[in-house]
Amino acid sequence: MFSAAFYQTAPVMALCASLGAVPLIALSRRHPNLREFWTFAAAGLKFSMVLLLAGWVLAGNVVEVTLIQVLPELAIRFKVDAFGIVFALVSSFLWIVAAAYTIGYMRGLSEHAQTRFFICFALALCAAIGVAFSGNLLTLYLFYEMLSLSTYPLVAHHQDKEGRGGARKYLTFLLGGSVGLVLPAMIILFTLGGNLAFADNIHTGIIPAGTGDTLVTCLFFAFLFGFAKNGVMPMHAWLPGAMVAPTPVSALLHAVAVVKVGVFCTTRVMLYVFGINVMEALNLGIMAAYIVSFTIVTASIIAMTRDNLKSRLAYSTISQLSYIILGVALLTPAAVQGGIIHIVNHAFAKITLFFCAGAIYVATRRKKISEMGGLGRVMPFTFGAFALASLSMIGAPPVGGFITKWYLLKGALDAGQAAIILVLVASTMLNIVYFAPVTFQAFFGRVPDGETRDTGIREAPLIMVVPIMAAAVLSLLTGIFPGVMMQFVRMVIP
Amino acid sequence: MMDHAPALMIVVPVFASLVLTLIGPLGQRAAYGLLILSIAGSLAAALVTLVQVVQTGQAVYYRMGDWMPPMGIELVIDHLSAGVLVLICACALLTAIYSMHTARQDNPDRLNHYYALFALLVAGLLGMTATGDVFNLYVLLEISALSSYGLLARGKGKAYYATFRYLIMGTIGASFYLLGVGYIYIMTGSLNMADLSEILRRPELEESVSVRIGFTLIILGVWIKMALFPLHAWLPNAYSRAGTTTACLIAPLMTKVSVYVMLRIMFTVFCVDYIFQQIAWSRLVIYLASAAAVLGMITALSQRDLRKMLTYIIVAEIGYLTGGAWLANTAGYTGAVYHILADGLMTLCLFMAVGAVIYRTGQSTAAAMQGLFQRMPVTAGVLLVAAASVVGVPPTCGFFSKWYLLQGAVKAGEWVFAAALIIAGLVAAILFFRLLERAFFGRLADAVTEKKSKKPHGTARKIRIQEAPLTMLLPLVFTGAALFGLGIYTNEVVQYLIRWSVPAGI
Amino acid sequence: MTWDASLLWQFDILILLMMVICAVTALALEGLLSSAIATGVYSFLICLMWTHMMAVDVAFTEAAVGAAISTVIFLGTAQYISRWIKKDRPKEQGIKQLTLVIAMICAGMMLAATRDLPDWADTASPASTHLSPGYIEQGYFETATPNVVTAVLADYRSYDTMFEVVVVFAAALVVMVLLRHTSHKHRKVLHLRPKREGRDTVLRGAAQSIIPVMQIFALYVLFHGHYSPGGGFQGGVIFGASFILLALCYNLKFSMNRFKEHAVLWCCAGGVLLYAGIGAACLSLGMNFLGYGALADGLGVSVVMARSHGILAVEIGVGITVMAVMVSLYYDLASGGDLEDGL
Amino acid sequence: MDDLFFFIIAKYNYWAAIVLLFIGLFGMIVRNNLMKKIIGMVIFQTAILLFIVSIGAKRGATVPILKFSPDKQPMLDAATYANPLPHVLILTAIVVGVAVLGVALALLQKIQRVHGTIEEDEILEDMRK
Repeated sequence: MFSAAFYQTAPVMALCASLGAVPLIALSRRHPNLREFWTFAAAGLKFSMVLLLAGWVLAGNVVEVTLIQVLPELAIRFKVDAFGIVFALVSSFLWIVAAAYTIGYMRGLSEHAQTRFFICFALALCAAIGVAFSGNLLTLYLFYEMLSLSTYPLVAHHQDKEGRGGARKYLTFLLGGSVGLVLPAMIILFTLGGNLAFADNIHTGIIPAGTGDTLVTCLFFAFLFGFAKNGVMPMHAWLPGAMVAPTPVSALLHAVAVVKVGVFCTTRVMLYVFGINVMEALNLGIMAAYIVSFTIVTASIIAMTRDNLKSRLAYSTISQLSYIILGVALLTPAAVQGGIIHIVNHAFAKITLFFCAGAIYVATRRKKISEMGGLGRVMPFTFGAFALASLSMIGAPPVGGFITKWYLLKGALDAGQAAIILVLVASTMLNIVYFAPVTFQAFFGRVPDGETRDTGIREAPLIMVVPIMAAAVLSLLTGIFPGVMMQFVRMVIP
Repeated sequence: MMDHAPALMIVVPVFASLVLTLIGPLGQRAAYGLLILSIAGSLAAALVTLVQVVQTGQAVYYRMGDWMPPMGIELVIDHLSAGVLVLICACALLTAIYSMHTARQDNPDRLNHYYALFALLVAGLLGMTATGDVFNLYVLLEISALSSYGLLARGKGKAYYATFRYLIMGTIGASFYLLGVGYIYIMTGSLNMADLSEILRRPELEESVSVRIGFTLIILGVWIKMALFPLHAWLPNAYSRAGTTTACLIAPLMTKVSVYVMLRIMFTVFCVDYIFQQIAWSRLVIYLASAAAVLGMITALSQRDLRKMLTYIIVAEIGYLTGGAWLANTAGYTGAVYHILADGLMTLCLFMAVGAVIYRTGQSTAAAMQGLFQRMPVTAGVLLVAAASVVGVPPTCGFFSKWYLLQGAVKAGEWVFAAALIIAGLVAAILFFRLLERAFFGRLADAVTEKKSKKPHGTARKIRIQEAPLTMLLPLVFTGAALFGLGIYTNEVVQYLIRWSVPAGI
Repeated sequence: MTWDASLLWQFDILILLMMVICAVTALALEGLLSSAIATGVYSFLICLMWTHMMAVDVAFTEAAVGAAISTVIFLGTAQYISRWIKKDRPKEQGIKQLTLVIAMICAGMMLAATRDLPDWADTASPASTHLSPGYIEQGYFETATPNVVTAVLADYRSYDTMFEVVVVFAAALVVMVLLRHTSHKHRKVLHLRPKREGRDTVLRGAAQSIIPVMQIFALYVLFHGHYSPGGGFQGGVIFGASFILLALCYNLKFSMNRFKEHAVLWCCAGGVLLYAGIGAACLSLGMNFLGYGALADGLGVSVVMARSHGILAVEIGVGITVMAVMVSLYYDLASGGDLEDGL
Repeated sequence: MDDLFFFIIAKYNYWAAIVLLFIGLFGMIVRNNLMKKIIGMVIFQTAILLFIVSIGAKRGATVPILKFSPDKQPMLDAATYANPLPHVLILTAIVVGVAVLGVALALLQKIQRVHGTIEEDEILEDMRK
């Protein structure tokens, strides 16, 4: 449709769409409607760019652009391949959905500093796309740090003691991991081979032959724990703390931008820096698999004990993220596919769940699950969507989560890891235990004592319900038509 | 005229300072204008020289009085010094523009004499950087030192004692340098750097104890001047009590030029093989540097006064620079030289931003940062950029210097230094985070009351924006942009300047 | 190894021993005035040493600067501070002893290392054979100046010397900026300064007869610097000392009436301006900065003679600045910056 | 015995300079009174100058001012004149020394005015107030 030259500039344009929106949003801070228009315009432009690129990549092309030759040996470099496209599609599409929802939420609660909020939102999305399109580790690192910094004001949005504390913890873990572990690991890697560009396939990696086994193992774990956004225990502690943020932020953080960037970075490094061959040879994959298995089970168990809905969702996120890493760490084709497709499935499902939590808060100001008895009857759409998304989390057909579980189980079988299968089954059980009661209580539970039936509680505003439904429906669609996304995943690993 | 750029660059500020001494009656504007004009002239000359050096790929030589070296004194501007010269001129020019209000505030009387000393300091620093003669370097070192005593002592009451201590330490440093030069002279009979480096390669001198003592004394003297841990005690007091303009001028430049002198002595007069094979203590320097980086940052963290905090950051950065230079590999050297430029700009930016805050709020404790993003958004934004650079967030220049330094440490297998760099970076992150958190949210109480009052959108508390005056803001913003600029053009800086100056043998 | 009787080593060692004694005394004495005097004696002794080492120019300068001016400004300052030092506190004794031990170790190492240095007064040492013969053998033909020190100072290394003048200029400026700065409240000033109304007639008479001679001698030293020890520094210091003497024998106001504050400032800057101006003139006439040869056409003399004249011109500049700076330092330090009354 | 004698003769200047250097340095660092510190500084600097001038001496040489033969030709035997270069350097250094001394004394006067004392410990106490 377009020339190849166009596709060379498309990644940069996708990036600039959200970056360019920043000054516009800042300038129109006195006109809320105009300001929101810029957000939508940027989101739309960005999504269309990514969509075009997706088509181009599907046709078998890989776009590589060098933006700035920043060091003699290294450049800020973009590379759009199938793996990156998967993530870029999800994040850019969900920006549109999230933007609509955020406007409803922010206006519904008359939040302060909305302009700052939208600016940081745009910057965070810019960083997410940057990570998706990164062509080497340096670029990845750059956008990773940009994301950490730009989401800080979002997490600390309320500016109260709790907000600051959570944000402080958030930044401590993220910067501590990236500066303390990823940066040195990256520099050691560069010193070893003089190259940080991602490999062209997932097998070879870029670790130079002859590097000491211990060193490679150390590097591997430095990356695994250094990308603290991926929520692997013990680097997960920021995630529940960051729950103090407004719900759209939680949705964005825990479904789209932040944690997915962490997982994306981890898997990117595993597959394209270390490569399957090295990971197999040194048993790195299986070590990582057991570490994340621990995270999966532990996080699920903690989630059961939480009464605060958002907190429960946060631990669920920690657990679900590790599915993705688990899939990749198992190294069998089916498992890797399962892991990657879970980026998509989890994104849609989790954003739905968070949106629901936010809608409940806006409509009722309730945060605790125990207070939600009977709410489903007055907020059927919200809780319907919640139920659907819960199914996806649990992994029941026909919702997207089922596809993940299917591939993961198949992959674990291929790998012959009985223990991992056990973990998957156990976590599914746990998922049921902590998700099912929410829906059940809402629709069939008793209204808490001391409350009459008619408290005037109604559904959340339309601008919130529509995105919720859209996200829920998408979650369903990914389950019914998994092929759309799977064709990209198959390009990564056949 | 172009051929004379090296001389003009140094002489123009000297002339300016002479004229400035005499034009008191003409008023403050005339003094301000003349200072800016002269330093802009120097900058132009420095840029001309830089372009010439980069284009020809060779050093520019200028023979003072047309005497052949080593009989006469020559200026040698190679890739290393050209970069530093431009840095000095640029920082001085920005500070000069910035000084319009602050200098008047700090100097109710004798502003023209203050500016005369300002110009002399710049001339001294430029001369130190450009010269190819070890004794001439001493004379210019003393010029910059003397004028800096004058500038620093213009601070408030406590500045006198701090300056006195600086004077004592500075004199010890300069005297050690001179004594070292004496030792080298006695063994070689020469003072010209190029000549010296030839003579010092003779085997009998490589073994000589006296030459080693000379080298040790020179390096010790320079360390005192650049405040390397544990010889740093004079710096924080002297710098933090000075007036804003003085601090902006001296803090970024004095120590960096001293580091430059160290590099010159190490790699131009002596050579890598000599230092690392003949000097027994050379392997220990890296530990000193590591200690400087970590302890400097930690001490900075414990400070309440903003300026004092920044001065301890300088102490830490000196650790980075020294470590890079003594790693003895290309990456470390590149990192050190690049960091001279980067840290010069970073320190300037920090001091300017803090100076603007002090100018507006009148207080210099961390409390002055309260709600800065609302009151002075531009200043706060630039401060954020500078902080990101000190911490090492890409794509600011601080990241790339750390990149090279870490790479050098890894290549040399100096894990202690690598760890020190990372720890210092993390401590810096905590330090700036604490500051910026305050700046970002303002008073905790405000946020709480506001939440309770639940004002509708748009009528949230209105805080009057009170930015610093434009003459302060423009240099500040420019410096902040330069931090990005330098970071993005790292490739060019490394390829066209630093690579050429990498000494043979490392 | 031969032994040269002309070196009078016994004499040298005696002087050096006395110097060490003076140094220790100056640091140990409790009275600051006596310390200042001991420092002056120390300077005089070092002049003797240097004369004996044939460094007459240096000895000359040290005698004028180190022994005379330094002592005077020491004494000038001593009026404003307590004249007796306080006994050091015992708690600092530990640090003191530690410093002493470290200093002694370093000193011991450096003393041991002198074995490696060329013998004193060795004619074959690198310093005596590498550059200096060049100056001695070519200096006269290139600059027409028999005093090699002057030739090297004001021509070969004139760039250094220019900045040396700038250093003294800077010192005067710094002292001026520091002391004449009036915004601080003068608290806790010790008014030890005695009133200077009636001065001794003998002193005045002596001054009247000495000062003109001093000034003529200063001019001689300056202008004859090409042929004999001396030059701008020495001449300037002596000339400046004549004004200081005037102030000492009469009072500060009397001296300041003859050499006014403004004139001092103009002379301080003017001398350097003359020096740097000549450098810039050479530059504009087509040679490098301070290349006096460029003046040849303008003066109508040969290049060598032009250098000689150039040397003289810059020496005059040096003389003016040094003279003014010495006076300025005295004015400021002796009067505590208020320029009312001095030592 | 003779060797030792010659060794002393050959080095005593350097020794004196080094001893004076450390006396000055010691005074600068250890003495509590600021005036004493300045005096220590003067001794310290002068010791270095003594050391460097010592380099210029030559056995049997005279002052570095050219002598002329009866036919007005300069006598150019370098060995007969002392080395002029250290003299030039030290001339510069002496002037630098007095410049620093002047500034130090001016600061001292200021310290006396602001703190009322020139004893270091008392100043530190005063600053803590």
